[in-house]
Amino acid sequence: MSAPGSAQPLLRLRGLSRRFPGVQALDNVDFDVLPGEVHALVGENGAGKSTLINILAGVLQPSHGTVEMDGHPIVLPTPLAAQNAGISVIFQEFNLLPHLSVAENVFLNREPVRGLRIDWPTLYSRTREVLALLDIDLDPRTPVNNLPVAQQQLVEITKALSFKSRLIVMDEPTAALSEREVERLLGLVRSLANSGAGVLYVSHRLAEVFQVADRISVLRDGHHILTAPTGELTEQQVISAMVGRELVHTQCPERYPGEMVMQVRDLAVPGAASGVSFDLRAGEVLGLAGLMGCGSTEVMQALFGLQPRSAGEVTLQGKALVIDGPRAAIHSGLGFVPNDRKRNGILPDLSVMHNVTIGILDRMRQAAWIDRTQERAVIDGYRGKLSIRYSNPSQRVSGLSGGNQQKVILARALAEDCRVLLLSEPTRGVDVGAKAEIYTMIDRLVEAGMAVLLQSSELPEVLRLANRCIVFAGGRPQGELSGAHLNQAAVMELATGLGAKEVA
Amino acid sequence: MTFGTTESKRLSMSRVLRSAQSYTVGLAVLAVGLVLTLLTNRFLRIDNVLNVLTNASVVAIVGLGMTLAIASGNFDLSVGSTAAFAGCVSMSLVPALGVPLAIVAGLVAGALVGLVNGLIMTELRVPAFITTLGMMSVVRGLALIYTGGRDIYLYGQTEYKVLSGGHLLGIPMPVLLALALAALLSSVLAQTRFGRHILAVGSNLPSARRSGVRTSQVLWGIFAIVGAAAALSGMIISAQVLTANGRLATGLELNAIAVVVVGGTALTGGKASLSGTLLGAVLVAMINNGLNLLNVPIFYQDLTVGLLLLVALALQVERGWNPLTQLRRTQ
Amino acid sequence: MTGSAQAIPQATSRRGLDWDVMWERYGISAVLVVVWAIAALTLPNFASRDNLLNVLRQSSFVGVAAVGMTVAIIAGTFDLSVGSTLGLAAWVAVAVAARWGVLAAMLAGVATGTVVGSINGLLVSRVRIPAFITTLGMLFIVRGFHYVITNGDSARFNGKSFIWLGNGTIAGLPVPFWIFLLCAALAAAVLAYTSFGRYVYAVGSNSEAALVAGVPLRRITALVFVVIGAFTGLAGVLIGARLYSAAPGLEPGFELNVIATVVLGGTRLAGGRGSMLGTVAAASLFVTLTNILNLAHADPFMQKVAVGLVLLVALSIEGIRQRLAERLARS
Amino acid sequence: MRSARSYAVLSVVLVALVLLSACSPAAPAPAAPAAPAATQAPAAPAATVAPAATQAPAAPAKGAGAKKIGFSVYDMQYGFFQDMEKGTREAAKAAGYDYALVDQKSSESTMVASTQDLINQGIGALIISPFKPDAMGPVVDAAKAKGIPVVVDDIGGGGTNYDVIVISDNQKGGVLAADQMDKLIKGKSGASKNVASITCEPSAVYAARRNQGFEARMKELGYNVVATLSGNSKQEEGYKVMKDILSAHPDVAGVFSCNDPMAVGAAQAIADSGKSGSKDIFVIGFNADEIALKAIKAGQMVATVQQVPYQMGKMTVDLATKLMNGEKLKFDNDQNREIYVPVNLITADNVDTLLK
Repeated sequence: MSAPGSAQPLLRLRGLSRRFPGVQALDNVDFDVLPGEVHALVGENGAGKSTLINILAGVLQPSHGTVEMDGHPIVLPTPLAAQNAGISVIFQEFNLLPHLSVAENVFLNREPVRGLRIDWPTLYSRTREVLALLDIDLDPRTPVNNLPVAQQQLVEITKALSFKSRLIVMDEPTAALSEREVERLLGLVRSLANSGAGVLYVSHRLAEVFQVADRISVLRDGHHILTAPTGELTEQQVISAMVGRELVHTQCPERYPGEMVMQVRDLAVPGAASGVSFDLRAGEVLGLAGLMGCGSTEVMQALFGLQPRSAGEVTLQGKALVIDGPRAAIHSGLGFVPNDRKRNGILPDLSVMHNVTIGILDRMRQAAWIDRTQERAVIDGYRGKLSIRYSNPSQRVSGLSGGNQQKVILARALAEDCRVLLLSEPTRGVDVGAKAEIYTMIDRLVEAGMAVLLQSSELPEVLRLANRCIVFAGGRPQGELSGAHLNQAAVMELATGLGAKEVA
Repeated sequence: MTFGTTESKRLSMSRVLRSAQSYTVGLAVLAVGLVLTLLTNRFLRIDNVLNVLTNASVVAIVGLGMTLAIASGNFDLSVGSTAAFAGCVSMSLVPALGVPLAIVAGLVAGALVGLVNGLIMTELRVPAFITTLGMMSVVRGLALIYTGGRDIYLYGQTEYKVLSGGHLLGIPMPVLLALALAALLSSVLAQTRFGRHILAVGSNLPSARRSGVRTSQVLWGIFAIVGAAAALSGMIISAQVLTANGRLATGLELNAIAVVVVGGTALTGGKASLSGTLLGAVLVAMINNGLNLLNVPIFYQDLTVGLLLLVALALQVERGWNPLTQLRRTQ
Repeated sequence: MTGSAQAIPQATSRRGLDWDVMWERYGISAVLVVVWAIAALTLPNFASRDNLLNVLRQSSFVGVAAVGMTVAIIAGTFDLSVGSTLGLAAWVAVAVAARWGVLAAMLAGVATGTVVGSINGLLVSRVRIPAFITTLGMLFIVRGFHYVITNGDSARFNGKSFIWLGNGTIAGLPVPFWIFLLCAALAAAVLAYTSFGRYVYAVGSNSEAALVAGVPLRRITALVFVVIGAFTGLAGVLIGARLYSAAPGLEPGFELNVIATVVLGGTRLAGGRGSMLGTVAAASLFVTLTNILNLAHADPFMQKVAVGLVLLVALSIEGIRQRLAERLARS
Repeated sequence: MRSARSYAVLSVVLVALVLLSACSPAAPAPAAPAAPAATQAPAAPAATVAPAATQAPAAPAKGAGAKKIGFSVYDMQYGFFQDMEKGTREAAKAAGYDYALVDQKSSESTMVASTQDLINQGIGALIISPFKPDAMGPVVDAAKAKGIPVVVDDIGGGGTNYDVIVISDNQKGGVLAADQMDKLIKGKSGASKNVASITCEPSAVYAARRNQGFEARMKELGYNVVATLSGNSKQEEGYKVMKDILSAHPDVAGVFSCNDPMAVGAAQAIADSGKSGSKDIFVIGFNADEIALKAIKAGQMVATVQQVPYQMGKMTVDLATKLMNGEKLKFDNDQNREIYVPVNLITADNVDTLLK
């Protein structure tokens, strides 16, 4: 690993502050990024990372303080200005235009033109060059909406690289990537740095951070807590700096499976998965692991009635389930935490309370009216159980942090007092603090006899929660692991080894 | 998964021009044409066909502009009023400026109205629907005030007729104009940055903005074009009757939107089928003409157009049960 | 449709909530009070009992339909067919009143609206045609149908109790206005305290999440259209009673007025947020405006402009406020 | 820069407002210089109109303080009603009344509401030219309740309790047009027996009588009415419909239109198909709007059935005066309290008497 060049910093933030009506998102933050350095920026959601990123991207303006490149203060009134200043940002949420091609997305707003017309040959050849740089094989002419998520993420990165920027900001770049793709990405980040660019690497995944970063800076509540070379820090130190307290636990506690709750036989989801069979017992967590696009996500959705099923039967506590939609699934005792909070999780305009009770309104009726005292009781109950942080239950849920929103959704599923809990990426985009809380919550539920089906693309998460795990590749279960056999190496072997065959 | 070269053609003009939808509309045109030919021997006579195409063109020209607006995820309800306003402005200026300049003036007037629409949307952040709804009534009022509610007419001023009466190889001017506009806009959409950015905006506005696309300017451009297109049909209409007044072209907006939708441009934005819009306009014009040829009372035209809309869209809805994908269509 | 409106950075839309909520809920009501105060002070006849009664009465017809439309828009959809439905329902009501009396007339009118609404609902939720197109199509179909069955002739009936429904007063206030308030109160209660209401907000806020959360999406969508159909039907009955008569082509542009009223009332066109109080105030505000312009002998053409401008200005306020908030945050 | 843009917007809005204030009815419409002919009102009443009612000089209202005359007009967008309003206004002013106007904007509920506004202003007499006579009930009742006399100007009475209606005989106008067309077609060798009839919007049932009169008479005279289509009272649709009629019946010999805008539109359609609306296919309109008179002069159409909105406006004011003074009126049809305004035919021969 090349030591950070001792040259003058590429980027320096001096007393950067940003106030929003009613909140100080950034308070007098300063640190710097050296050329040729991978500088990790970590912090819980709401710590101010995204505000800082948006300022560097020219989307937001600082209230106070300056951004310096090569020692010269610069202003970034627009995204364009940021690009011109040599800063490019890879946002966490996709920034792609589904109807346009890979090439158009990569060179959006910089399309080479001949006269008035776009110069397609040049556009495509340039795109191929950049893609080659990352040895990604994609047809530049492919419309992005024909690509799987992981590929789209790669397009995002390609786009950022195409700017030949000197500072590249990556916000959770690996959120949607499989282990293998993560490896490739990290290598790429490193080579970028070696080529002299500065990389500001923003992530929740400390493992990656420690693997790739030269230095780490921590934000908390808009304040700059520390900046230090990676070598001088331990994960625990960083975590406690982020959350301001100590955390423990990284491996799965002992589980005590009880009676059979759910049986799935030969489930098939058209175009996604087939031949899925498993049993699920009370008091256990069954993991569905696999790389992106391995079909496990669709299996979860199918079980909850969000995907058409072409074959297979599901029995819950002996009774055969006919699930023709989420409503039916809920009534028959399934609780579901969807994988994309923004898109099909929260109801942004509704209050915290209403988000929790939306699924059980029919149960709390007096005549035609909703029993609001009962409703209030429900939310107060979960506030304690799940330690959801909100100022008052009629506050709009869109005002909560990602972690708390996720808890609200979990509370919603539990409120339907389900027998089986289907968790799909339960901690995606959630900060470490909340993550840990959610894990302990799940542990408690399982001890109390809940049967949990966990689908996650974060291997550590599966290892932390699941006592058994079915590994998917190319839409088929590759095998089941448990006990001592349930470990990173074994899972990756099933997920990739066979997976490769399936794809080829 | 593999990405064959089948994708390669997707981005050429043909992607914009020949969307699968426009085939079905084309078939519908043929079918209706066949039926009408069987019902009345008058339908397929050349003069009537030209007549149908002319009527279609007047709506199509607005429709083409509207297609851009819808592709960008917006609407323009003010086109009817804009058409009237531009018609009045241009005709009133003929004595002073002469026909060519007067026509230019009309186009400018239309483009300005469109620009104001765009500005209100981007600067005051009013949704397009509301903006153009408000402007619909404002501009109609301005047109009436401008003319004092009276007719402006140019008997004996036959030059202006060029817009409606002109011919080239026997093809009426409105048809030529519609085709020219369609060709122009499709190459703009397929080949220019502005065109691609229209689709970008319609495809995902926030992303486009974050990627540095000047979304505001794009919207101004779109609505200026819509306004100019509306102005053009407004002037063609007033040329047809050699009269302009504030009452001109009421209800044009809904007809224009209807032909765009029948033509298969999705309301969700990001895609545009200009050829579909042309065919949609022809389809509607054929039906109205046919009913007139058969001396059917006008209110049956409402019925058929309504049914046509529903059938056309019902056909577009893809079958198969998948709640999540169905949502994006209905909501 | 509202693409252009989403120019709001996350930050501000999350924080300046209080202002949002205040303006959403009470903004228009405040404006109305101010306007009334000014009018009362400056216009001799405005404050007269008869005049105020006339204003309130007139606001009821658009108002009752707007109550239904508010529900639809909160659910993230809307209905363009209300104009045609209103005409048909009014006609049915008058025709029935002449034979079977007032109660039958009310039932028949509401039933008519409900039938149209159910058709809309089925087409949207089952056939899955986008609401905009479905209701646009129905606008044409219902109007056409109405002409076909009546040939354009109006139904007339001036039985005492029937015309009392449209022209009488209870406790000093016009009967239609009482009914309007009743409808608004009822709808407000349903929205706030029933699971249907809660589902409506959920669907409008994020339909996909609502589906996942177990909201019976299709049923709610369909029901929303039934509701607006029923209210529109009732509005039809009232207007029929008001006019002693009803004919096809009643109330041109009614649908757009109703939508404008709801949006002016602070209900978000994109769905998920809205208040019934605002709708009531907005309905009165529009009528007050025309009334003032009449009392002030304003040029009829200018009235069109004024109405449009009011809509634009009112809807700009939120956008302007956001810009100010951002500028403040910056400096 | 963004703020600069928002100022741009504001200024645009302001300009709009200024333009408005500049365009208040007092100021001349900006179009005037550009389209000189357009902004003149047709002057000079036709010599033929002189019912008893109009003779008596309008006596100013008795009692202290000028009374107010209120006029509720069908739709100021139409030249016909602009002329009617002008006549009413000028007569009212001449007789020393205050004058108030409301526009029904072609909507019956607006008609009722804004006429109510008028009544609430405390007028001495109501003159109304109803968009929908059938829906006039509430207005008339409200006026009666306040003891305000109601004078209906044209269109129809809708069986309501008005005091008097001044109406031009639509039916008869149609017949007049038919006879003229018959004469012209007879005079032309090789003309077919096919004629067409263009109606107003289907909801305008009173105007429809013009077409009924025309069609019935033509059938009597042995012609076949091959097409009866609506142009929604709009010029541009009159043009379209005529195009379709020409396609369906190239041999059509004459066309009668329910109003002049559509007639002019039809004439243009005929001209565009290389024929003449005065020689090949005889176009006859209704109203004697200025565009039509000009068209007749220009040889684009043969005739129009004249109504005299300006005169009718004057008459209604005189009648209102009489009613306010409690005088007895003399009706042409006592049962319906109707006073007929004769309709008469304007052709190239006498068009100049109307055009200055």
